[in-house]
Amino acid sequence: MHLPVFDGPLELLLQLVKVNKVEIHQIEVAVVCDQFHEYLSLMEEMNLDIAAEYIYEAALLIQIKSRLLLPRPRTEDGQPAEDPREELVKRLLEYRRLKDASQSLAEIHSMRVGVWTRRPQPMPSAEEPEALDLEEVSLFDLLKAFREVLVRFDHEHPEPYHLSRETFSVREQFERLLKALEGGKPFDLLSHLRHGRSRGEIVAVFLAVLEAARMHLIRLHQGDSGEVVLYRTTRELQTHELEAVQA
Amino acid sequence: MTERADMEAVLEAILFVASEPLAKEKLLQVFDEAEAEAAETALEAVLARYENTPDRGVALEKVAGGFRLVTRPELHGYLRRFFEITGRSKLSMAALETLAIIAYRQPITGPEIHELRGVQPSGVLKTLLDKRLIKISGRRQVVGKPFVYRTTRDFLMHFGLQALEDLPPLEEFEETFSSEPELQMSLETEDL
Amino acid sequence: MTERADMEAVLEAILFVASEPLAKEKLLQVFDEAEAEAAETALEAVLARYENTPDRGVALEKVAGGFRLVTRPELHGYLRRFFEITGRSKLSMAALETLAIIAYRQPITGPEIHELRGVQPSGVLKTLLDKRLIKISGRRQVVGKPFVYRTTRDFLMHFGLQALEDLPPLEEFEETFSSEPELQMSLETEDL
Repeated sequence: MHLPVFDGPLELLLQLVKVNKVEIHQIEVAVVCDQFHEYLSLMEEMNLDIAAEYIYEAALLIQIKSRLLLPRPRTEDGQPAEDPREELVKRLLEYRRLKDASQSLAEIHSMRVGVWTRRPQPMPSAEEPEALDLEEVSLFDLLKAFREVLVRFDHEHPEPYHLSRETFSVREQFERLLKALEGGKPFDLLSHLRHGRSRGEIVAVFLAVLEAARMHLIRLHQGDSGEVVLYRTTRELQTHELEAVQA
Repeated sequence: MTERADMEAVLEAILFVASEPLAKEKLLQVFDEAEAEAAETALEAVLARYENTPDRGVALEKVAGGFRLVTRPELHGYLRRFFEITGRSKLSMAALETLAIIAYRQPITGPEIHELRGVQPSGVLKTLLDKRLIKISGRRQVVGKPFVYRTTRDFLMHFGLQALEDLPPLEEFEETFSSEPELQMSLETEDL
Repeated sequence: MTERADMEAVLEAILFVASEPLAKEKLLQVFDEAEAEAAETALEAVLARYENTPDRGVALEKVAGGFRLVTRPELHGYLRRFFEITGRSKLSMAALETLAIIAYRQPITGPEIHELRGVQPSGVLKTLLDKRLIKISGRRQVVGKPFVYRTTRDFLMHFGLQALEDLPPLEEFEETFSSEPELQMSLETEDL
């Protein structure tokens, strides 16, 4: 099966309006909404990642659809209430205008790409190569230049490599872990690991968790969204047990 | 004092060496104030020399507020072949749309572009910044202080525009929004 | 098959774009073998066009076994002057880097900049001072009492910043622009 690729939810919506042969301001939200969802489920079936933007837009469509089903009271001054579609229509119209404009830019681009200037050559008063027009230098260039300096500096001044830095004691992590769980506070393991400063530290935390679980000092619980939460059990830690943990 | 023929030669040489557009005033600065009139006539003569004729490969174009010498676009294929250039800069549709949004709605922030296109623009913005078609021109003083983008002089040069006003006009906005009651009745039509 | 006028245009365009001398054989290769004779005549015509006449600033020079377009040597003085007058608004990469260091690490001394860039900065500092992008804001009370540099109000204005705090930290830059590479989506317009 061949699924057309769209560059974002608005492009998909625009295409749906076109397929349904209606004007944008007469968009039939119920129809478009269903087709939009159908497209997303096709994407799902084909195991394609659905960007958050599509999901957001889909939710918006449902919202508009349901608002359209409700009777709309008149406003205080007797005017009909705003059409729930108005915002969407405005966005689509604006998007289509700019999309049309980008088509004309594309045409100009394809023609102008054929225009060549002279290749740079030493000028009579060559200052320095690769100078930028001061008027045109922006924050982006400034930042790029700064990053360039730092990268080059690091490259030319490599830090001496310390193996000793990488050592993390499992016992230390073990003690920290139990301390963090004091008073029955739950502890989100994955987010803690994510904040580890180095591979060595993460490994040490992980070993400490295994050790504590083995000693029945903690319980591990996996939540619905995959998070791993640790709880302290009521069992007391014996001094000789702590001694046994690898330092 | 510069001879008239020499003036023409000087102007042509400057245009040949500079690869960027030079404003008329800037070009004429090379001569003394007193010669301004003669210089202007000389410039006209050079312009006439580069009038577009089929046997000329080089043209003098008016772009981004100045003049510059460029090759004629029709010769692109030959030049590509000769200089063995493959794949000259292509802009994706996403990049062109984002560029159009910035060109027509500048100054504009990243979140505003996101809103208009419905897509996170950061990757495309980086591409356009790297190609120097847009620039960051500061921050907007609102929550999050987002960067503000504008098109550059290179943008004008690339698209052969004298100024932003020369952008092709946008289609008229259909302000009228029809919300007749009978239309709402027909909304619940059958599915696909 | 290339028309004769087009041939001349192609040759002129190639000579214009290339900055190094091109051998005749290489130049003529851009056309088909069968057109060799016509191509040669076309080249003669282009050569004649660039015959040395006083009103022309560009000449076709035969050097190192090839042809190239150059400005006439007599015009050297004018060109020099022109680019001296107008070249001021350029910022070299060295200057930009130094400016970035000062912006992010101010107040900073010359020796400290030297340390970071690995290059003596005095020339570049003078350029930046001349352009009023940086200023001297005293001396550091260490050996040699070096000058301390800071950015100016003009600097803020140029980059569209309200205050130095608005300078984007490097992390923000990485976050904003290095998220994902631009998605090269193929735009297919077939119906659903």
